[in-house]
Amino acid sequence: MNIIITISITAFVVLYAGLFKAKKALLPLTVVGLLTALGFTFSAWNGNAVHFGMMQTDNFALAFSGICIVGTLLIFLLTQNYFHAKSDNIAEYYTLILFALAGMIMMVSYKNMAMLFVGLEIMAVSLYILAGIRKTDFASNEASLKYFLMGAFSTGFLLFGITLIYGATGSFDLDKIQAYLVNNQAVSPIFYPGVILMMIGLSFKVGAAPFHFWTPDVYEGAPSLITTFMSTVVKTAGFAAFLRLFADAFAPLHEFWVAPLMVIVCLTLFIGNVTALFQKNFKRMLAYSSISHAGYLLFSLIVLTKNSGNNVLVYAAAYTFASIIAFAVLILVKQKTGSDSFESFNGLAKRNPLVALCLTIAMLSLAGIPLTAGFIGKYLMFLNVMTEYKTLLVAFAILNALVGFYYYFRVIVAMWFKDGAETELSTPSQYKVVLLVSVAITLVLGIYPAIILNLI
Amino acid sequence: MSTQVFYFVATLSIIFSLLVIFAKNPIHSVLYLILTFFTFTVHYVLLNAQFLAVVNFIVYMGAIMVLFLFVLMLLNLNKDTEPSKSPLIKIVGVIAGGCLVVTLIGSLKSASISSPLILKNPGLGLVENLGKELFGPFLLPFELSSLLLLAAMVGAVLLSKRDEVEA
Amino acid sequence: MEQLLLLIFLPLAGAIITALAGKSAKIVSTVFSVASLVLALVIACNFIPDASTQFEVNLPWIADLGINFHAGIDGISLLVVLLTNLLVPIIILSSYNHQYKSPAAFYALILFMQTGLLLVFTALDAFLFYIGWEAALIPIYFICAIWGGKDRIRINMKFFVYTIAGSLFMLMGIIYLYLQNPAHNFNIQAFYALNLDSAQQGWVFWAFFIAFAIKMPVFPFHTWQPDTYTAAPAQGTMLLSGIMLKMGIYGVIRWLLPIVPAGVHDWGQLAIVLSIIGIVYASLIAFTQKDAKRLVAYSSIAHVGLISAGIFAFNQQGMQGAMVQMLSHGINVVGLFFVLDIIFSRVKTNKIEELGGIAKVAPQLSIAFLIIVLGTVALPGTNGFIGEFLLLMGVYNYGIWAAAIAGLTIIFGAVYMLRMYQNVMLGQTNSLTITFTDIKGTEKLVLYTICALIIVLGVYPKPVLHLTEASVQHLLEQVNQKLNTVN
Amino acid sequence: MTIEQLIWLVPLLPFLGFVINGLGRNSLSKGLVGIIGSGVILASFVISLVIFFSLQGDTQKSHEVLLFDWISAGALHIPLSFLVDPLSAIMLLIITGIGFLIHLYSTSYMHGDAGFGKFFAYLNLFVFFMLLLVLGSNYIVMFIGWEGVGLCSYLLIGFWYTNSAYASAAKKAFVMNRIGDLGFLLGVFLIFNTFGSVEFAKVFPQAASGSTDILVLITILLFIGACGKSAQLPLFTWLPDAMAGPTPVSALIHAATMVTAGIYMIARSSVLFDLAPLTQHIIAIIGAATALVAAIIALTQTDIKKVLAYSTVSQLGYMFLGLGVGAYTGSFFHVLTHAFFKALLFLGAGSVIHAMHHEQDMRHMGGLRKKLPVTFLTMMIGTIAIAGLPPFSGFFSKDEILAHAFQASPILWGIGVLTAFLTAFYMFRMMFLTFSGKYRGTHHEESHVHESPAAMTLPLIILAVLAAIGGAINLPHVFGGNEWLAHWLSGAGVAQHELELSYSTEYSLMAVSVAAAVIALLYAYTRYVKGARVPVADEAPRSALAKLSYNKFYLDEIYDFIITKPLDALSRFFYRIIDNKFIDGIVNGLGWSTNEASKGIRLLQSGNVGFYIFMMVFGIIALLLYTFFYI
Amino acid sequence: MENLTSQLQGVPLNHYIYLSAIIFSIGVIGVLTRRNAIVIFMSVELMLNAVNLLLTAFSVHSNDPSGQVFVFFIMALAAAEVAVGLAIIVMVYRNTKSIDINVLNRLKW
Repeated sequence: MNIIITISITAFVVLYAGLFKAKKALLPLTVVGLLTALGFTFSAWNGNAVHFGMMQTDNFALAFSGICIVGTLLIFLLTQNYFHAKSDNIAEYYTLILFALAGMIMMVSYKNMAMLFVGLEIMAVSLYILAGIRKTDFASNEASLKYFLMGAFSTGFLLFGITLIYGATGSFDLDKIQAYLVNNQAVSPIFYPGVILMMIGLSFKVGAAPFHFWTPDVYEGAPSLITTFMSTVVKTAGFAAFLRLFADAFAPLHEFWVAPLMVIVCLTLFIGNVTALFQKNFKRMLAYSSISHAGYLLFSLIVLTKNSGNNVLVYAAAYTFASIIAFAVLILVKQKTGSDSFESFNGLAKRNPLVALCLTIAMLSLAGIPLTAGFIGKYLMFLNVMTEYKTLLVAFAILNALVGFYYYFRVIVAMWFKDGAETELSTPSQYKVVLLVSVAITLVLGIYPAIILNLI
Repeated sequence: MSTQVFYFVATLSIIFSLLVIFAKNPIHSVLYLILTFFTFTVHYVLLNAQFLAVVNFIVYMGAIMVLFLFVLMLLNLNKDTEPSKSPLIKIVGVIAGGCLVVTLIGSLKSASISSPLILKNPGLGLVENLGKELFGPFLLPFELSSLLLLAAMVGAVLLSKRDEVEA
Repeated sequence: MEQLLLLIFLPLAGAIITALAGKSAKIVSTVFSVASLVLALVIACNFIPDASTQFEVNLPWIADLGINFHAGIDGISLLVVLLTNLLVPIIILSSYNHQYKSPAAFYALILFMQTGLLLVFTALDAFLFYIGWEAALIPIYFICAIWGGKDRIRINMKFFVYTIAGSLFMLMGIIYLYLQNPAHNFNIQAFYALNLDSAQQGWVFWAFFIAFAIKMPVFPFHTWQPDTYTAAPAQGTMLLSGIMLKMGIYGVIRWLLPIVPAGVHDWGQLAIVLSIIGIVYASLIAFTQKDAKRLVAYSSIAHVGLISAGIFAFNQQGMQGAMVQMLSHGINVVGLFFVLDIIFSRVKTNKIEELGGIAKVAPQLSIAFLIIVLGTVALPGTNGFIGEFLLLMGVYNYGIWAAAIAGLTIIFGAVYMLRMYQNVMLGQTNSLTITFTDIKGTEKLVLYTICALIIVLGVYPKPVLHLTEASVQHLLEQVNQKLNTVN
Repeated sequence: MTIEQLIWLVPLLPFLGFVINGLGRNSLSKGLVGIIGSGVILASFVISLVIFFSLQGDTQKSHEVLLFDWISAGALHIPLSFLVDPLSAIMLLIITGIGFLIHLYSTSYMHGDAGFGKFFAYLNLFVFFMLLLVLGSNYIVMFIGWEGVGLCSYLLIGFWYTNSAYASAAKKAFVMNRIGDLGFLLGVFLIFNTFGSVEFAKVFPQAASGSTDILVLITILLFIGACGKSAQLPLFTWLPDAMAGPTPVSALIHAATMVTAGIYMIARSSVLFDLAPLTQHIIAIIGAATALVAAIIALTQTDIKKVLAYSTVSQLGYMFLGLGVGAYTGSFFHVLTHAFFKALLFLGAGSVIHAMHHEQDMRHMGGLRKKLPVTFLTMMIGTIAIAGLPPFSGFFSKDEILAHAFQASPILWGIGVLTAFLTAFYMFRMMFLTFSGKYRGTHHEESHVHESPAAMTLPLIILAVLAAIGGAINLPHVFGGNEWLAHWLSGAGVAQHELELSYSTEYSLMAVSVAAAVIALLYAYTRYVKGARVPVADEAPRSALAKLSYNKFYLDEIYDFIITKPLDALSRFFYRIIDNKFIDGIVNGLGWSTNEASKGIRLLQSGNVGFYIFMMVFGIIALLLYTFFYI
Repeated sequence: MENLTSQLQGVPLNHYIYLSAIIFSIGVIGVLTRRNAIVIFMSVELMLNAVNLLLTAFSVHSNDPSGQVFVFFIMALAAAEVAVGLAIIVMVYRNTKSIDINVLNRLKW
């Protein structure tokens, strides 16, 4: 509860600070606010408090909140020199990001579908705007409108699903829904379409095929920093919401919804990986790769174990920090070369070996190479599914992972093995901090994941 | 008499909503939409959800639809010149929608809830009742909706205002 | 136990220091690799040659997932550990006549790879094994792709994805075993004790075998290998052929045979057939290769085919032969590639037909090369003979026709190796080779060390055989016992 | 000093010679190299003599000396150990004795060569391996020597490696030997599998317990090994090519010692072969065929060393014929006598070549008798010996084989006699072409022809004496002899088969063979001395048989056509089609098709929101249908 | 009001579901067939209203006011969405002089 309040207040303060043209104070304010929120996250640990019957800050919620906050914090650090050059309305951007974060905190800790809905929409509305903040940039416009139209459309399905479930159970409360499922031998038939429709709505939010179409276009068109936010923190929150609903409330119906979920997972893996293969643009490739990661993340729902939540947490953490590195470097490269194609990475290792090393580690993590966090994440996902011996699924995922190596390595190849222009990137100090922190987290989680394995 | 009203209004809803999506001129669409929403208001009244009926009337028909009209006028789109999709796509769209209807209804058909609606508590949809609910259990989402609205506000201003720096 | 940890992590420490060493990376890495060799020798001296696992380390690592840092050394591991720690200094020394760009990275990667290899060879925890397996792959990928030759990016990508494809399926197998294991850990002993039915074992067999077969490589999983060897820098090729392919062989011995004996029983036949096809097939292809490096690459496939066949023949001779041959092949193939590297660094070509007459201008090189070639063609008195003799005997015990066909390797090997030797070293010098200078400095040191090893191991292989005998015997007994209980 | 204490010195000394000469090949003076090289062999010879005589006086005829455990794996234990028994003792004498003579000869013959030190190092190494071969107490140690001599043969044939034809000949020799070696190795495996050991002392006593089928298989495999090493059909073509090496090498390796290793091995394993009658038949037939074919080829050769090479093949065929008909002692006897006279002939030929400044074609010689009297005389003795004229050594050994052959099968005997006839003819042809008539080279060259120095003629003389009187060591009963060799070898377990022919039959057989030789001699004399015929050049028309003979039955071409070419073609096919196109094609095809799929699937992302929503709706419909109507 | 409520009696709940489903689908069809962003957006509103109606019906059926409260939230969302959506559309229109969604096709593949 404190977390949301802190974040909201920070948002307001930042907004007002913007009114008074206190540009320099914005980032410190935000960082202080987020750190405070993070502090509340820690202090609430193991508290398992229920707020107004609407929010439950159990460890699951807190862990995901923590990741979202840390991720957002890092992204804020990346704003150095990013917005300033383009616009006056930095305070508004900060505010919107913070609003979105507040929405996400609701998404990870909701206990009532009304909270889910409101949180989701706070986040979504903020993102529609953020995607379009490059007002004169056609790509940004296009991303914003596409995201908005499709988002609103998919919200309809989500709502329809919620309605049906409400119709069947008479409540929006997750505990009551679960109790209904547990207690009633004959579940009302309208419950089932409700589950499927909610699955569709949430799949859209996390960008799972065949509801992924917005992802590449929006990720590519949106400003890179916003893309970073969308593809990391937002995605994580989406999964937390997904998981909270399906792994918790709908768990008794697992046998019913696992079949369509499998279809979604397989499609997502396949389309994400295979399409990413042919991309020329690093950013767009990351978009497709985020689709494929959605596929792996959904593994945790295919077989529900007591570790499902934690597995998602580990995977999401790995994915978040690796992606932040990737986007941070992308922003730097784009600032220098004006392009986000693979070619603009050529010879980066010669000019900026440390940046290249960071990006390499990030790519290895995304690809799932041992000793990086990404491997532990993938491993947990595979392990999860293997507990029910779904070997064919794992084999399919492995084949897809192989495709993944190809495109993740393309940027490594470009950086290390190709010659490019001899211009050195200027790496602002905050970027250095972000890169180092993220690399450290990636490696520590890869080498000694024990610290995160039993959080939830 | 009792159920006929419902079916009559329902038919009107469907007809108007069809007109919304098939009207050539966007302005007509908006007007039909207003009519559709009006039928919904009637539904709410039939369901004894007076508060919703009022809100629907004011918010949707009043505010939202006017906003739509404003924008359409602002952008000067009140003509039949709107580019339309090729007939093929339209047909496919309609078929797809039809399929969705069939599928949705098919999935819901197995519903055994054919029990008629019986209003157990006549005061259910009254402001008093809803207010207790809204400021009771649903206080938190209600408060947090303010964030939603604020975000929308900030965003709308941000996006529609002409940016000096960029310009 | 401290010794083993030191053994594993000394190269890693070396890698880090080397990476920071800048210009003096060459020396620093040499010092660390030699120190590792000394340490390995100390361990070998303290090793009691029985079947037990010694220097065991078992530290909790990721306790929640049942993953421990569990490593130890028995005779079989010690052999490959020695090989690794012997070859790495040799390989580093062999690079002395190269001026690689960014040497710090180059040598650091070699040492990093050494740690990965040592993990693979000492791991007693399947997860640790897998980690080492991949940890060895990344550095070699970079070594080959940064310092490699023409078309290196595509070739190495293929190599990387190909090998990792196998290993991911192996990971699947490992997870499967983990889940089957009631204790829910990756302990190798627990895996040994599993009672899987033969269908399950069949699946696990394939999950592991493909990974190992790709690594070795066994026909028909070999097509990455000639390209990669050809395109890699000389030291990369040596690492790949000298040590890395032993990972596959070691994996078969340590993980495949004892865990799924019934799977081996059902499918080993096919593995032998593939191996034997590989011997003849690769040998035949080697006949007409124009590039010496590629020729040696194919010969390596043939040799490894024999090792694989010997292991799957599953008897003491075949197994011991595999042990000796792992060592011998490592030494010989490194020697061969080093000679080719010397030639390449002098005349910038490895095309057989462009060379000739080098023996006249570089007699010392020609003698060293001849000894290495003889070792490779398994002349009695060289290390290659001990291995191939035992392997062929092992295969023979499996089936006389198998041995007769596998034995073709000693004929074919002589044909292509001597053909290469003749065309490269003998005959008249040409305009290219007339200015060839004989070996000197570290080249001499490395080549003479290799030649000495070839002959010493050929004449007195007893220490090696003695080292592994108890472990091999124990392994065989263990597997046979398990096989009897399954049937 | 007991045998056990001495024996290891015998191989060690040559090895030391190899090491010293090898390391000091560039620093030591030629004289010193020669002294070391020859000296170590002489020392070995002396020790061998000591061993031989102490063995003679010993009641225990077989001594095993363990050096160390070499290989052990499971039930397999292979010690590096030596076996000294009458058979190996006598081989030691031949190897070191003849070896020493040839070393001595080489000090002079190779004096002008730049690779003098290397040459002696190789020769010493060869002697070392050869000693290892005969001393090994088991098949594997024997195999070390077996392959080791192959290596030395390779090195020495390719001694002048800058000539790529020579290098190819060396490679050919090695590879063909390897073919045999595979058979040998498989045979050894089978022995181990059957008898549980590869030690002679453990295998032979159990031989009778093995089933005949297995014994036949074992012996055939071993025989394949012998075929390679001892140049029998179909693996003999390397031996004539091996003449590319320096002539002393031809004498030592390709006449006296290495090529007889096959016979030695079979004699050593005679217990096994005796129990495998089928193998014996095969050996006899192949031996006879080789003898005949090689003799026919020898008829028309013009290169003096080639004639001797084919003669060697032919004589080896003879020996195998003997082995095949059970005349182990006879064959071994022939090994001895052949070592004397063939070494002599080769060294003589070397002397001629030396004198002719490395001219080997007999068509350019002639009339050398006066220029090279010692060479002529000694070579004549050798020729008479090989032709089988009494009382020279070849007569006795050849007739013992022929007698056994007759006992086994008159046809084999007939082939033997025919071969004997041909042998006598081509040998005398060679002698006459070389030494009689007029010199056929230029006058200038003629003036440079002179007799070789003493270091070369001395070995000739010694060998000539041995060739003349060597027959005495196994004088048959029919001449009142006591068959000393047979008795001696029986101490080594070499199977003995008494002749069951009457003396009169033996006499008449001898008469036939002697008559054949004499007729051949006379015919050669009339043809080449009286008729002064000189062989024609290659292009000139010949009869079909002569052509066949001159072109060695086209065997090299046939091998090239049926083995080398197809294998090379197969190699290219495997490489280009199977490996690159098919297997790698599948691997690359997977990548390619993924890439193509990527190209195709990304088109779904058309950029059109309407389309996206369409796809979403389709997805929703499909998912609902799948969920509610499929399952 | 009292007599209106009495008329409610008797309409089967199923029919509300069907009606909502139909209106919802009509909204979907609108989204599918139109190119004008504003009309598409209106179709989305149609979908939301269908949901609202259904929620109310369920709320009445189960005699639980929370459903109607939820409708309230949806309306709030609708308002917010309309504000943002129209702002976006206006912004796009400024740049492209069109609100045809087919113009938005630079980001693809």
